[in-house]
Amino acid sequence: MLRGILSLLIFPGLAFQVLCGLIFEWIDRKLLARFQRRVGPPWYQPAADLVKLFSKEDLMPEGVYDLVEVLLPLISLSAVLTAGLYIPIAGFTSFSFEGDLIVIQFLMSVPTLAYYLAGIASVGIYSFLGGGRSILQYFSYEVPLLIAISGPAVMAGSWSVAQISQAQLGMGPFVIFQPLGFILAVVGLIGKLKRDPLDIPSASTEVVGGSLTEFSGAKLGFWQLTMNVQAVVGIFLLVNLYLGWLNFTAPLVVVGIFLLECLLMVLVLSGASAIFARLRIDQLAGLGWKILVPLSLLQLGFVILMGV
Amino acid sequence: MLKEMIKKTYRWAQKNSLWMIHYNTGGCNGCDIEILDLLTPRYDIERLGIITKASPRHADVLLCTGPVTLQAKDGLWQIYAQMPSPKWVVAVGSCSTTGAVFYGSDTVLGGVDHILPVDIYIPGCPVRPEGIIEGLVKLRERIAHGG
Amino acid sequence: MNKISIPIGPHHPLLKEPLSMRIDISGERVLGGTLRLGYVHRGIEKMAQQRTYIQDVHLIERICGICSHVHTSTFCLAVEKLLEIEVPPRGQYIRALLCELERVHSHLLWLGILAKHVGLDTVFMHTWHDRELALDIMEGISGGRVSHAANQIGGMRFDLSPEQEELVRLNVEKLKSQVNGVLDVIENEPALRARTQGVAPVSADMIRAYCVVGPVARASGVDVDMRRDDPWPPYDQLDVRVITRPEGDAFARTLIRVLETRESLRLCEVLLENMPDGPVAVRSPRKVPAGEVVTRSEAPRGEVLYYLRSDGSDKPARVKVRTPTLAVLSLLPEQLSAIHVADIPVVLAGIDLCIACADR
Amino acid sequence: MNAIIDAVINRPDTVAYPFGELELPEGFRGAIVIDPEKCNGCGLCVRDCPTDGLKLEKRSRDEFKLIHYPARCAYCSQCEQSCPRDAIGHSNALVGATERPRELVVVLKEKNGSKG
Repeated sequence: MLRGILSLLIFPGLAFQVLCGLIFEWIDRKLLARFQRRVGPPWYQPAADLVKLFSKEDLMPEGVYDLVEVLLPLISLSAVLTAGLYIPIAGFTSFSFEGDLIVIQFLMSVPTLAYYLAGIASVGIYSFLGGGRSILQYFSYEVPLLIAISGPAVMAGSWSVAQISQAQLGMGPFVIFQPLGFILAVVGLIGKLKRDPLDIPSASTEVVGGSLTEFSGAKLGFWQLTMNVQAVVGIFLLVNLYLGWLNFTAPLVVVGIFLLECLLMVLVLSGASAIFARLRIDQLAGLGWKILVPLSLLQLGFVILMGV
Repeated sequence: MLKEMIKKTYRWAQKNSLWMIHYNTGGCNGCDIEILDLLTPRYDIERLGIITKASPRHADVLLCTGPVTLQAKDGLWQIYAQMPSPKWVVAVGSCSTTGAVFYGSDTVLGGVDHILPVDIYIPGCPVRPEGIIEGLVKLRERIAHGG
Repeated sequence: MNKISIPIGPHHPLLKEPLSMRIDISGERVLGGTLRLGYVHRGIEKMAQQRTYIQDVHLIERICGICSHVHTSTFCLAVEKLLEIEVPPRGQYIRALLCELERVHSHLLWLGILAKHVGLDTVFMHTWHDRELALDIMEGISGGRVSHAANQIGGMRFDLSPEQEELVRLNVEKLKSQVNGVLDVIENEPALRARTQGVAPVSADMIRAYCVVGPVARASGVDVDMRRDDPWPPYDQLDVRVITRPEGDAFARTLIRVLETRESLRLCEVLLENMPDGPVAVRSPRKVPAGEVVTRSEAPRGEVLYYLRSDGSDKPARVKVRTPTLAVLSLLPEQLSAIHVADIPVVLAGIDLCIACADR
Repeated sequence: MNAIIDAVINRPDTVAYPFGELELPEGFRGAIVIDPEKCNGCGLCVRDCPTDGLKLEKRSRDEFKLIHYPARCAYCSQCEQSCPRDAIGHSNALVGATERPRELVVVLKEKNGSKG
């Protein structure tokens, strides 16, 4: 019982994931700054941002559904935190069952839906636009992402993340067999996180702040936290699904490799946001359905053929 | 005791994470491009934790440039009203401090302090980015001391 | 689908200056838009009539912070024509040098803004990083990064010492090599091309109908450039290549600005090479004889026109400024139809708004 | 892409201020200073000032007070140009930010008849 509560609250639950979220955000911002010839923020920056948001006044324009606006960030935060529980961290698994990959996928989609609802429930016109765009974007990246991450599952013969990462001990990292699937999954993750090249729902020059335009204070803080934790969970998930690690017995080496792989993922994400421009929504839909879906199907077919 | 500590933490966070929003109340672009310049490599203001935000509801500090024209007055007030407190206003440039070269015009009200309570004034025409940074550092000190 | 109208401005992250637009959209399509101007109206033309010519130079410098030098140059030129005095050659060359450097700075600024609007923050940072060098050169000449206060009636205020001249020459060379890298990136960036190509094309007839000038007109194949068509010295001694493109879309406007930046850098070198010796200014009387005059010159955004009437006192009787942005703004509602919402930033960036110029 | 790799290899190109020294270029037009020896209170700078930033309170030839308001100044160096005796000019110092602009009043020269 105590152990359960501890693992919910501290590791791999709330505290650990929030901490990781803040650290990853700082690394990401620092890297991006370096790409742009800047110095970048100090290490405590994400924490300061968060604390400041909680210290601020909570303003809400007239006419919004108060309860909905309060609940949405909380629901999405808890959804991603729950998703994080099922993912093994450096081989350490606290909760796992057959089929948790599907549950994680579902839970990871909750913030997007909540984001959409937040836009609809808000009174601002930009929020409304941003919400609509988020759902459009969701349809573009979600299908290739789902198909792509079913690749490792098929290969390992299991729908449990822990089992999949175990299977790689014997077979080697799946990214070797499925480079295409890995790239597609990264694209999907960027879309999920609404990060730079796919930040269509929150593009500041087009729709100001997206759905979150009218949010302020603690609610915005919760949204920010959701995004951070979602990034952590997504990175952990992809590391587990694709990168795996070789069979080392020393736990420290395993943790080291795991961290290294996570940093690599952050590098990939910030590199992508530094290099690529934002797409138009019709270009994204075209890309998603005309290129990414066929590619992911191709990859899945390849995996199935290999298994036969 | 605990309350004091929370207050202190909050002040530390507010000081280190100033999200700014910039509104041109009728200026000549000179200060505006210098503010944009702050984001760029040479003056990289993200070192101080300052980033620009698109929506006034996310912002903590309002940077005003230019004298307040009759038309821009309402917009300025609206933006200020939309910002959640605690919030600060910085008048960048001589124009937004006093009206400077546009004194005596029929369509210019004068400095930003005709409309809003201003915390820091930065004179200069246009202000060098270093000057703006100096003003923002002053603002940070003021916040740290509970301003 | 229902029609929604979204307000853009007076405050919007797209706009560094206040401008109010109401854009009707249906889903992600833009149906049309209306404009409202005047947020930056400071009454400069009226104020200029109440002040002396010497004070007006500084007032007019603050019409616009980006193209401040070309405004004062044109104004001083008008006064000099009325006074019938001639600026010494060295003064003319330094004046033109600052004009060209200003064009480089303005175009780089614009390219950065465009990149920012389409989400290429890295290109924005790198372009603005290189722009700093152009600002450094101008600061080395005049002591001001943005407002130079370098013009006075009758010539220039600042002379270049031989060391300064050498420094400027070195820096222009450095700027050229740096800028070329960034410009190559912008020219060949596939993402930028995908976002700008074919967006809101404007035909040459439309340009002529709306009297649009500057890079926007040249991007649609209209061959106008005041540096060649109505040159003031020393532009009449320079061989200014006017660059035009036939397409008229946002990508053509990008290319025009890229190529013009290169051309301006070349002109800077030519000006530095042929810099004559001698004084930079002549003394001018405070009172200007009665008469009226029109001067034109090519600002980074197009033709700037000054009409000046004097009644013989030390204050002008009428100053009328025609800036390029006002004409381009009238073209904006035409462009804001049948495009995507995501194209609004591209269109807005493409015409290179300078509201401070337009409203005055 | 190449530019990014370049940026990663090279050090960031950021000025040290505010964590380090403030470096201002030569010829920067900063705060207005005056050479009190040369100034005789003729008021030509006040006449040409475009911003109402200078004020001369003159009672007689030997009794005047020249005041500068940095918050109104446009830093255009017109006063420097107008001065026939090269008494007024720009220093190389940044005018500091302040919380109370009304206090930004600099008395450049005060001359009372008795003191000479």
